[in-house]
Amino acid sequence: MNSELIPLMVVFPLISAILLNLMHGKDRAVRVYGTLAMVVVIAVPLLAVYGNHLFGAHPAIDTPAETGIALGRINLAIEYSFGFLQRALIFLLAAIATFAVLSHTSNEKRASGVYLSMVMLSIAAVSAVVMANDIFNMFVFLEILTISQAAMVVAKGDIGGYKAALKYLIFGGVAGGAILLGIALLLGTFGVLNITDLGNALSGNTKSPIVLTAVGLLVIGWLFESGLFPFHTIKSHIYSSAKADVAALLQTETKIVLVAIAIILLRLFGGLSNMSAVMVGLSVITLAFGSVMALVQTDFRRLLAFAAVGQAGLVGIGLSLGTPDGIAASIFHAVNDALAMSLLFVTVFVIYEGAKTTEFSRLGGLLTKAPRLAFLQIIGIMAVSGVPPFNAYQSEYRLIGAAFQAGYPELGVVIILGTIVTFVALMKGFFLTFLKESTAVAAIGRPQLSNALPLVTFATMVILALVCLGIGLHPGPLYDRFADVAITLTMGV
Amino acid sequence: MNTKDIYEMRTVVAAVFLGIFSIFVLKALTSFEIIPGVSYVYNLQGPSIAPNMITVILFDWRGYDTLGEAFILITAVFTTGILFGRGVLGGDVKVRDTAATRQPSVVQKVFAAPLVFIIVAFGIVITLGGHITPGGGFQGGSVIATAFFLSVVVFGLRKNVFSLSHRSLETFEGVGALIYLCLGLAGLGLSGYYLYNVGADFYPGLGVAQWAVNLLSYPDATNAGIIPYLNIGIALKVLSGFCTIITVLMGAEKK
Amino acid sequence: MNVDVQLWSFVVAGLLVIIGLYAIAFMDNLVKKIIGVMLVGDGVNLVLITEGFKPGGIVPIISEKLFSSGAVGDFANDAAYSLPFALVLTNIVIGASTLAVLLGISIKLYQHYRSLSVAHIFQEDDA
Amino acid sequence: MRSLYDTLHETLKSRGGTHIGGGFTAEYMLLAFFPLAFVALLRGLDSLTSAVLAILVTALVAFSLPLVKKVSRENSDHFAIAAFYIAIVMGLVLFLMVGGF
Repeated sequence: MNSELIPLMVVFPLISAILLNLMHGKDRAVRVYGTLAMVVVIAVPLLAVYGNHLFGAHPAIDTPAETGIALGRINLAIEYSFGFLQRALIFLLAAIATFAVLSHTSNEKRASGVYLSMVMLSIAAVSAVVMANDIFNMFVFLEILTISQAAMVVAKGDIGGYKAALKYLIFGGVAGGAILLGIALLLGTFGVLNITDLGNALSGNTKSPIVLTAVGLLVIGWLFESGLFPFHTIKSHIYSSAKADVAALLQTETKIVLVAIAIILLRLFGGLSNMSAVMVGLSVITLAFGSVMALVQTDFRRLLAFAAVGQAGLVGIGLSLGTPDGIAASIFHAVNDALAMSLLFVTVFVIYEGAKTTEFSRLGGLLTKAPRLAFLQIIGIMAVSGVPPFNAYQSEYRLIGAAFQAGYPELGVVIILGTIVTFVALMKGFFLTFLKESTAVAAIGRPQLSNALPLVTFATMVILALVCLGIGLHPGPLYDRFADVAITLTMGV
Repeated sequence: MNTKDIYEMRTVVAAVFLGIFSIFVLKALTSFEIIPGVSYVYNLQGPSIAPNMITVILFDWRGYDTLGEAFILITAVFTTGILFGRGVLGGDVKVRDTAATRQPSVVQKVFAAPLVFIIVAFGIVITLGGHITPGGGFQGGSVIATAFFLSVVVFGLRKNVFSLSHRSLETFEGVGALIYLCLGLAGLGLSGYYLYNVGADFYPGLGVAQWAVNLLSYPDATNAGIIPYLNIGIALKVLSGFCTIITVLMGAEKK
Repeated sequence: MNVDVQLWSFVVAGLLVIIGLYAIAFMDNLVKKIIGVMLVGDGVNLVLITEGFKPGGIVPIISEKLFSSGAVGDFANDAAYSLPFALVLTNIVIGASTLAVLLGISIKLYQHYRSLSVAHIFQEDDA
Repeated sequence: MRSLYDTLHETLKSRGGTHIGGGFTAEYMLLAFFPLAFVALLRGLDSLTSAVLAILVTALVAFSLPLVKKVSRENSDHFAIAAFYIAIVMGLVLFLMVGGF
C-alpha cells in the first residue's frame, strides 16, 4: 500500500527551490542544477507505485465513541493517494514545467535562481493539490500556489505585472478565506479533515444549511483557483502579464487544479443538484465571455489569455455535469487543451522575443520571415479549436456526446459555439500576425524576427505539436483510463 | 460614462449581494453544533509523545501541513525579494537603501540594546520549550524577529545589533527549511513514511534501527522525539524569513 | 453562559469577515483593501478558535501530575479541542505571508503612481 | 432610420483600430450565445417560466445592441468591476446553494 516515492513528488521540488535560491547569482550552477532537477521531477511520477502514503505513519483507528463521529474507522494522518489520474496530471505538469525551465535557462542571459525556485514551488504545490486526500492540506498548498504564481508574474518587473499580482492576491485572500471557512464549517460539524472520511460522513447528510453553506464557500474557492466566471478577468490579466513561456505553465497549472478541486468537490458532494447547476452555469458564462472577449482583443497575448480562460470553462462544464462520461471527457480535454494552449503560448513567446511586441497594430506579414513558426501556430490553432486529426477534437467530441447523454442538448450547442468563437479569434490573431500587410508595420519598420529559432524553443514546439497529433490519432489508451477513473469516482458517490 | 460613475451606481447592488452572503454565513455560524471529532483522539494519544497537544499536532500528526506553512513563508520572502530587484528577469536590480543608518536618541540607545537581548533570550526559551509549555518554533522565531525589528527601528538597517547581511539571513532560512525537510526524509528512509517521528518511535513495528531512535530522541523526560529539532528548524526559518522581509521592505527606496 | 460566549464569538467572527469583504469591495485606499483581506483571514481564524473552545474545558497541555497518574482518558475528555488551534497557527502564517507580499506590491505601485487610490491606479484599464 | 449595420459599424469604429471584423463576429456570437446560455441555465425551472424568461432575455439582448462594447467594458481589468461581479457571485452562489430551489 505504501509507496515511498509519493512524498518525493512534493518534497523534491521544495528542496530544489531552497537550493536554487541559495545558488542565485552563480549562473552556471543555477542552469545545471535547474536542468538536472527537472529530470528528477519528470522521473519520479513515472517510477512511483500506485497507492496511498500516510504522513507520519499514523494508521487509521477504530473510532472511540467520545469523538461523536458516526464512522467505524477514521484516518489520523494526512494522506496522499496516487493513481493513474494523479500520475498523468503530474507528468503533464512536469513536462510543461520542464519546457518553461529550459526556455528560461536557454533564452535568458542571466539565469535567475529565485525565479526557477518559484517554478519549483508551484510544481510542488500543484502536485500536492492533485494528490491530497486531506482537505486542509489542499488549502495550504493552494495558498503556496497563489503566491508563487503571483511571484512569477511580478518577476517580469513591470507595472502591469504588479497590478495583476495585486488583484490576484487580494481576491486570492478572499477565496482562501472562503475555502478555509468552508473547511472550518465541515470540521466543526463532522470532526474530520480526511476527504474519504468526510465523504463517508457526509453521505446522505448534505441537506443541512451548514453543509450547504460550506459547499457554496468551497465552490467560490474553486471558481477562483480555476479562473471561472467572476475571476476570469483576473486570471486572463495574470496570463497576459506573465512572460508567454511561463503563461503556458500557469494555464496548465490552472487546468490541473481545476480538475483536482472539482474531483474533490464531486467526491464530497457528488449527488448535490444545486452545486452541479451552479457549477454548470458559471462554466457556461466563462466559456461565453472568455471566447467572445478573445475575439475583441488587440493584443495576441491577451487574446490567448482569454481563449485559455474560455477553454477552462469548457473543462468545467463536463466536470460539473457529474456523469462518468462528462468527467472523463473533461479530464481528457483538460490535458489536451493544456498541451495545445502551451504550444500557442510558446509561439507567441517567440513572436514577442523577435518583435518585442504582440500588439496586432504593430505586427503583420511575418509569414515570409518565419514560415516554420506560422506552420506550428496553425497546428496549435487547429488543435485548440478541435479540428479533426488533433487531440482536442477527440475530447470535445466526447464532451458534446456527454452533454447530450446527460440530457443537456443545449449545452452541446453552447460547446460547439464556444469552439467556433475560439477558432475565429485565434485565426484572427494568426491572420493579423502572419498574413496581413499592415501600413503601421511599414511605418515603424518590420519587426525583427529571425528565422533561426532557438533550438530548445523549436524542439518544444515540435514535440508539443507531435503529442497533440499523436493523442488525436490514438486517443484510446489515455481516454479509456480516464473513463475508468471517472467510473470509480462516480461509483463511490 | 466612466468607471467612477458605474462604480457609484453599482455600490448598492454589490452591497445587497454582499448582504445576502453575510446573512447566510452568519446563519450557518450561529446554528453550529460542534463535535469533538479527531481532536479527541489527538488528545488521547498525544500525551505519550509530548505534553503540549498543539505542538504534537503541529509537528507530528500534521507535521506535513506545517512544512507547507513554512514554505508559504519562504515563498512570500522570495516574492518580496523579487519585488525589490533580487532575481528579476534580466538581471538583479540593486536598490539604494536610504534608511540604512539612523541616529538613535540617548533614551533609545540605553533601553533598546538590553531589551533586544532579553527578547532574544525569551524567544530561545519559547522555542526550546515548545513541546512542554505553550510555545514553539513559530512563536519563538517571531519573538526573536521582533527583537530584530526593534533594533532596526532604533539603530537603522546598517548599524543594528544583529548586523546580519541579506546573504546570511538567506542561508539561515535555507538551513532552517532544510533541517525540517531532511528530518522528514530521515523518517522516509528509516520507516518508509515521510516525517515519521523517528526519535519517539511511536509505532515500533516499522523496523526503525535503534541507533537512529537513540540519535534523534530528545534528552527530556517526555518522549518528544524529533519535535524539538523541528521546532529549532522552524524557529530559524521564521526568524530569518521575517528579518528578510523587514530588511527588504525598509530598504525600499523612498522617492 | 459559556454557550453565549461561543455564540457571540461566532457572530463577531462572521462580522469580521463581512467587514473585511466590505473594505475590499467598497474602499478606495489600497492599504484599506489589504486590511480588509487581513480581516477576512482573522475572522476565519476566530471561527476556528471558537470551534476549539469547549465549555468548561482545560488547556490542552497535560500536567505532570495528571500524566503520571495515568488519567489520560480524563484529560482527553476535559481538554479543549486541539486540532482547530493547530490549523489557526497555520492560517496566521499564511496571512502574514500574504500581507508581506501585498505590502511590497503596494510600495511598488505607490512609487510608480504616487497614489494609493485604487481608482487612480487602475484608471488606464478601462476599456 | 439608419440600418442596424451602420449603427454597429460606427460603434465598433469608435473603438478604434482595424478590428471591425472581429467586433462584428463577436457581436453575432453574443447574440447567439446569450439566449442559448440562458436556456441552458434556466432548465432547472418549470418549462413555462423558463420559456418566458428566455424570451425576456432574448428581447433584452436584442434591444441593447451593440453588445460588444458593453461586454468588453464589463470584462476590463479595472479592480472595481472585478470586485462588483465577485460580490454578486458570492451572494448568488450562497443564495442558490442554501436558500434557493
